[in-house]
Amino acid sequence: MMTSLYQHFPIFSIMVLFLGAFLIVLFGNVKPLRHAIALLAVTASLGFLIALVKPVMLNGEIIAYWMGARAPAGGYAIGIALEVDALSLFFGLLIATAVFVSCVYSIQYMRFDDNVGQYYTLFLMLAGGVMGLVLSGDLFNMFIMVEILTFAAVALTAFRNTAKGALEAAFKYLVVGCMGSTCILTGTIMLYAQAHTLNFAQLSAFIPGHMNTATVVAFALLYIGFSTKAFIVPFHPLAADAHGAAPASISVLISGVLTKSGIYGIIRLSYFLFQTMNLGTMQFILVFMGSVSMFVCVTMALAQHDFKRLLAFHSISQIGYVLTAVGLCTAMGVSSGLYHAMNHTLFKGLLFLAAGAVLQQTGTTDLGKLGGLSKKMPWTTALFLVGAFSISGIPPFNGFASKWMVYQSIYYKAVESGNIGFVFVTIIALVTSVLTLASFVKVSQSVFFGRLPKEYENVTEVPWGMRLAMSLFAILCVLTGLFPNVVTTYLTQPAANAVFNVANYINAMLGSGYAESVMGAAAPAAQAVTYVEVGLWQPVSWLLLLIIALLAVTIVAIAGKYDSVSESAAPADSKYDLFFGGEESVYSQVGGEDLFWGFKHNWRGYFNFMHELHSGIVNDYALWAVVALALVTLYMLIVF
Amino acid sequence: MDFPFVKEAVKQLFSKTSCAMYPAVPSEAAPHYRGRIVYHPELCINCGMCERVCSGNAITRSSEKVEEGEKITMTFNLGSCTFCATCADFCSRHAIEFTGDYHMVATKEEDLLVSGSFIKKPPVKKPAPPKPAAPAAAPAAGAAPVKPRDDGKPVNDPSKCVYCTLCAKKCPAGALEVDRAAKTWTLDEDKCVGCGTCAEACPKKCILI
Amino acid sequence: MFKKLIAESMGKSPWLFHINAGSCNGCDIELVSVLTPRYDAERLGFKLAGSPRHADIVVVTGPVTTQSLPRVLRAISQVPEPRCIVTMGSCPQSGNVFKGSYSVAGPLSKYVHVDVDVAGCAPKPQAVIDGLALATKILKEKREAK
Amino acid sequence: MSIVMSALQYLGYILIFPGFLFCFLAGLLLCGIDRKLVAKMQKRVGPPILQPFYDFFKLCGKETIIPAAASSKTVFLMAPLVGLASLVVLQLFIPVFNFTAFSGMADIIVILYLLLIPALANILGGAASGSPYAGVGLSREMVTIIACELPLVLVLLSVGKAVGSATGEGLTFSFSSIMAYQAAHGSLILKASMIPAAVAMLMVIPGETGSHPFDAAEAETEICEGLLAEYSGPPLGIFKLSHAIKMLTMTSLFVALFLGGIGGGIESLVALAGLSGAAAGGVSVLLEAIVLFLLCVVLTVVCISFVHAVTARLKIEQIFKFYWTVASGLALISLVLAWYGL
Repeated sequence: MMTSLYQHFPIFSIMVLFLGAFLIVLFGNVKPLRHAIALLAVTASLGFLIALVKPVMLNGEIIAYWMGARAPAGGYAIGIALEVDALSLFFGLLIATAVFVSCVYSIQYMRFDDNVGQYYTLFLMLAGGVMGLVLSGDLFNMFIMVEILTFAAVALTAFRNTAKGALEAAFKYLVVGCMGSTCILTGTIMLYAQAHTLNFAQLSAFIPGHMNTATVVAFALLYIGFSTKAFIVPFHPLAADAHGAAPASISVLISGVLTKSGIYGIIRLSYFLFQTMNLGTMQFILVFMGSVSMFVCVTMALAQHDFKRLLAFHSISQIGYVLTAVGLCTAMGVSSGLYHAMNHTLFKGLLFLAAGAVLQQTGTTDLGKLGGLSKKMPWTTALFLVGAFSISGIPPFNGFASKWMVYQSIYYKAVESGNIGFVFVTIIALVTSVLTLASFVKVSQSVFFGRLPKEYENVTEVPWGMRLAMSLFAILCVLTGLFPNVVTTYLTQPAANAVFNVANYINAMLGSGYAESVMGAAAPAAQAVTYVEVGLWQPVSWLLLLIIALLAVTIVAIAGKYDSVSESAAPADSKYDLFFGGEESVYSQVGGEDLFWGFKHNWRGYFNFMHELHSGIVNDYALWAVVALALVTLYMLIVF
Repeated sequence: MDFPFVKEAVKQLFSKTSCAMYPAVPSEAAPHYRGRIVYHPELCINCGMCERVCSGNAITRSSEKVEEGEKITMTFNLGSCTFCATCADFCSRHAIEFTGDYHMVATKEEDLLVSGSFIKKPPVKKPAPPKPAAPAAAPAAGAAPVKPRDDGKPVNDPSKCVYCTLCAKKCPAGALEVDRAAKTWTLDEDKCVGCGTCAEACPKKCILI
Repeated sequence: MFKKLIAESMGKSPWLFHINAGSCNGCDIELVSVLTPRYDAERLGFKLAGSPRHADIVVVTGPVTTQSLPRVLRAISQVPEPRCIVTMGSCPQSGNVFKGSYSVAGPLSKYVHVDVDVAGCAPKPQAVIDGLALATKILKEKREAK
Repeated sequence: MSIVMSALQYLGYILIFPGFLFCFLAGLLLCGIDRKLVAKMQKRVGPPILQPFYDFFKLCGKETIIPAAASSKTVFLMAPLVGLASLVVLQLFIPVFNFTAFSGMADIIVILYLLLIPALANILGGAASGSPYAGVGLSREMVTIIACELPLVLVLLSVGKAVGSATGEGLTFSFSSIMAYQAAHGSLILKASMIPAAVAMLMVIPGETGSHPFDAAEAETEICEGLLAEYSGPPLGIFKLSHAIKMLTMTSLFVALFLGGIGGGIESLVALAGLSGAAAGGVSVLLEAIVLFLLCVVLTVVCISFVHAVTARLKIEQIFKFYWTVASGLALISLVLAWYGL
C-alpha cells in the first residue's frame, strides 16, 4: 500500500480542530493566544483539505486510512477507518471554508461577550465533529461525531443565554436533536446486529444483498436521524429557533455545516449503504420531502418578522432544493444538488454574517424596527445584496448557476422518466425561487433601505475583520457563480462520480475485487458519469456584455450631466424632503412582516393553518418527529 | 369578469374623435357666458352700487381732482372676480358688461385689471332749488301731484310714501335720510348722484326721478 | 444640438402637478375636464403627474388657506427646476370671495413667484389650455436661458 | 485584425442593432403608438407618436433631486442605469426580427431570470429613496412579479416540452432550436396545444410591463407612481425608457416563442414575386423585419393599449388571483397537453 504523506491529512484536519479546542481550554484566558490557536486550527484544517484536492478530486484517488494502521484482517474491518472519496472531500472543503470564515468573523463579532474562551472551545468541537462526520469511514464513528456536534451546537445555541429565547431554543434543539441521535444509534445497532460490521464499505457491500425487515427499519431510523440534522420538514421549527438565538457565527455553522452533514448522511445512506436510489419509490420520498421543505419553508419565511428566523427558514428551503436534486438519482441531479449545497453554504453564510453585523450594531434583528441602514453600513449592505441576489437566483451569482442546473435536472428527469410529477416539482422549484426573491426584497426594504429610524442615527459600520469575513464569502459567491464549469468539473462532478461508483468506494477500503466477490452480480459497475446540460448559460459573457452596456450607459449619462445632481445643502430645506402628499415628512417605514399582503391575502387560509400548526411547543415538534419516523418506517416497509 | 367597453373601444378606434381641437380651432363661449368685463365709463354715473354689491371686492373706485372736476377711475380686478354679474345687474346705467371673452390669461397681475375713468363735473349749484314738498303740506295739498325735478334728482310723493326706509338703504351715495317715526324724507342734494336706485327700490313707486 | 433638442422637448411635454389649496372643486373639475376627450390636452403633451418630483408645471387652485399654505409651499419646492407655477381661478390670485377670512393666507404671489394666472371662476377649459400653453412657453424659455 | 473586426461587430450589436439605439427607438416608438391608440380608443386625438421621445428628452433637461432621507445615494442613482443596461443585454438574447445577436448564451429559462433584474433594479432604486410611497409600490411590484412568474414559468416549460418532444430531444430551452423548429414546421401558435399557452402569455405581457389593469405598482393616482415617487430628471427618464423597452422585450419574446417561422413564408413570397439572388435576400430580410415589427406593434396594441383602454386598475390581490388562477390555468392546460404529445 502506497503511503504518501497526504494519506494522513484527513485525520490531521480533524485532529487539529479538536486539539485546538483542548488548547483553548488550557490557554483560553489569554486573548491573543486564543485567537491565534483558533485561527491556526481552522486554517490548518482547511489547508490539509485543500492539499487533498489534487489527488482525490483530480486523480480520483480514494484515501482509506486506518487509525493505528489496523487494516482489515479476515474480511472484517475492526479498526477505526477514515475514508475520503471525492464526496467526503467536497463536504469537507465546504465545512472547512465555512468554519474558517466564521472563525475570522468571530474574532470581532464576539468581542463584547463573556467567556469567549469557552465559545472557541465549543466552536472548534463543533467544527471537528462535523469534519469527523464527513471524513469518517464507519457508521459508529459517524454517530459519535453526530453526538459531539449536536451537543456543541446546543451549547452554542444557548451561548448568549441572556438573550430572550436562547435557552428555550437550545432546549427544543436538544430534545429533537437527541431524538435524531437516538434514531441514528438505534439504526446503527440494528445494522450491526445484521451485518456484524460497522465499516461503511463493508456494510455497503453486505446490505444490498441482505435486505430484510430489520435493515429496512434501520434504514428508516437512520434516514430520519439524518433528516433531523438537515432540519428538513417536519423538523424545521427547531432550526428557526436555533438560528434566531445563536450568535451569527454559529448560525453560519448550523445552516451551512450541520445541515450539510445531514445531507451528507442521507447521500451516504441511500446511495452507498442501501443503494436503493435507483428505485422510483425511494426517489419519490427524497424528492417529496425536498419539495415540501422547499415550498413550506419559503412561505414560512415570507411570514417571518425576524431577520435571522427568516434566514433560517430559507436555509431549509434551500436544503429542500439540494435534497430534491440529490433524490433524482441522475448524474446531473446529484452534481447540481452538491453544487447548490456548496452555494448554500456560501450565500447563507454571508447572509447570516450580515444579519450578525446588523444585530451587533443595532441590537435587534426585528424587521419591524429596522430600516435605512444602508446609509450607515454601506459595506454590509453591498455584501448582503450579493448574498440576497445569490440566494434568490439572480444571474450571474452562484445561486442562479446551481438552481438553473437543479431545474434542468428535474425537468430532464421528468422527460426521461415520463413522470409528470417531476414537472410539478420543477414548477414548485421555480416558484420557490421567486418567493425567495420576494422575501429578500422584504429584508432589503425593511433593514437596509427605506427610512432610518431615529434611534439608529449613530450606528456605524462594522469593524474590518467582520467585513473581511463577509467579503470572503461574497467573493466566493461571485466566483462560483461566474465559473460554473470550473466548479462542476473540479468539484461537483468528481463528487457525483464518487456517488455513482460505489464499487470503487468499497474496493478502495477493502482491497480491489472485494465488492465483486461479496456482492456478485449485484455489484454496481463502475460508471463514468457524464451528462449534457440542456440549458445554455454563459455567465462570464453575459457579465462582460452587461459591463460594456453599463459602461456605455454610464458614459452617456455622465456626458449628459447625469451626475450633476442637487443634494441637500441645509438639512431643513424642504426641497429635499420626501414627498409626503405635501405634509412635512415624518418617519414612516413601509416594511416588516406583512409587506406582501397582496400575496398573503390570497393565501390567508394556508398561512393561518401554518400559523396554528407552528405552536412553538416542543412537545408538538417532538410529536412531529415521531410521526415522521412512523410514516417513513411504514412507507419503507411497504416499499421494500 | 366582463368588459363593457370592448365594443366601444373598437368602434371608437375607427370613428372620428370628439375632440374640439381647441387652440387650432377657435371656440366661442356659450351664449350669456360671463367672461371678461367691459366697462363703459361714459355711461357710468359713479353711483358706487357695483362696488357695494361685489362679493369678491374686485371693484375699486378712485378719484382725483383735476381742473374740470373730479376724475373717477373704476378698476375691475378679474383676478378677484367671481363673474357673478351682480354688479352688471345692479348697474342702473348698464355701464358694466360681461362679454364672451374667456381668454383671461396673464403673466402679470396688472394684465387682469380692467379699468376706465371719466371726469365728473362738479354739480351746478342752483341759486334756489325748489323746496321739496313739506311733509306737513302734503296731506293738505291733497291730490296735488308731485312733479319730477328737472335736474335728475329724486322727489318723493308723500301721499304714497310709507317711510319704509328702503330707498335710504339702497342709496349708494347715502344721500337719503328717512325717519319712520317722524315721517320725514330728506335728500342731501350734494351727495345725490341721481342714479335712480331709490326709485327702482321703492315698493310704492312714490319716488319720481 | 442636444441642448436644443431638450429645449424643444421642454415645450412639448409639460407634466402637471395639481395642488388643491382649499378650492371649492370647481377649478379642479375644470382642470380634469381639460384631459377629457372634448379638450384632450394630451394632444399637446400634457399629463397629470402623481408626484411633484415628476412635474414641470404646478397648478394651484383654491384661496390658499392657512392650513394648506405650508403644504403648498413644500410641494412647490419639491418640483425640480425648471418649473412653472400656474394659479388657476381667481382664488389663488386674490382670495376671491374668501378674501379677508381668518383662515385664508393667500394670495399665493405673496410667497412664491407665480408665472401664469388664469382668471375665471372657474376658468373655461379653453382658458386653462391657453394658460398652460403660455406656461409651457415660459418653461421653454427658462430652459433656454439656462 | 479579425479580433478587432469581431470586437467592433459585438460593439455594434450592443450599441446599435439589437442594442441601445434600436431599443431606444423601437421601445419609445412602441410606447408612442400605444399612447396614441389608447387615446383613439377613448375618442381622443392623443399625443403625437413621438411624444415619448419628447418626454425622455425633457426629463434629461430637468434637475435630479436626491432626497435627504434617501438611504443609499449610489443605489438611488445607479439603479436606473443597471436596469437599462440589463434590459438592453437581455434584448441581445431574444430574437429580434429573427435575428439573435448572441444565441448560444442564454435560453428561455435564463431569460425568465434576466427579466427579474430590471424589475429588481427598479425595486431597489425605489427602496433606496426612502419614500413610503415607494415602499408600498415595492410591495405591489414584487407581488406582481410573483403573480406573473407562475404563468410565465408554465408557458416556458410547455414551449420547451412541445418543441423538445417534436424534435425528439425530449425538451429544449434554447431559442435557436425553437426558432429552427418553427421555421421548419410553422409557428407554434398553430399547434392546438400551444394556443392556451399563447393566450396566457398574452395575459402576462401587460403584467410584466406594468400596464393597465395590472399597474397597481405604479398607480400614479393613489401612490404617486410608487417606486418612482422620488425620482426626477434623467434617472426618471431612464426608468421610463426601460419601461418602454420592456414592451419591446415582451412582445418580441412572444413573437419569438409563438409566431416564429414567418420569415420562411416571406422568403417564398419574395421568390414568387420573381426576385432572386442577393436582391431577394435583401428584400426578404427587410420585409421580414417590417412584418415582425408590425407584429410587435399589433401585440402591443392588443395586449397593452386595448386592455388599457377598456379596463380599470385592479387591486393587487385581484392581480395575484387573476394570474394564479386564470392565466396559470390556461398555461397548465397547455403544459399537460404538450406533455401528452398533443
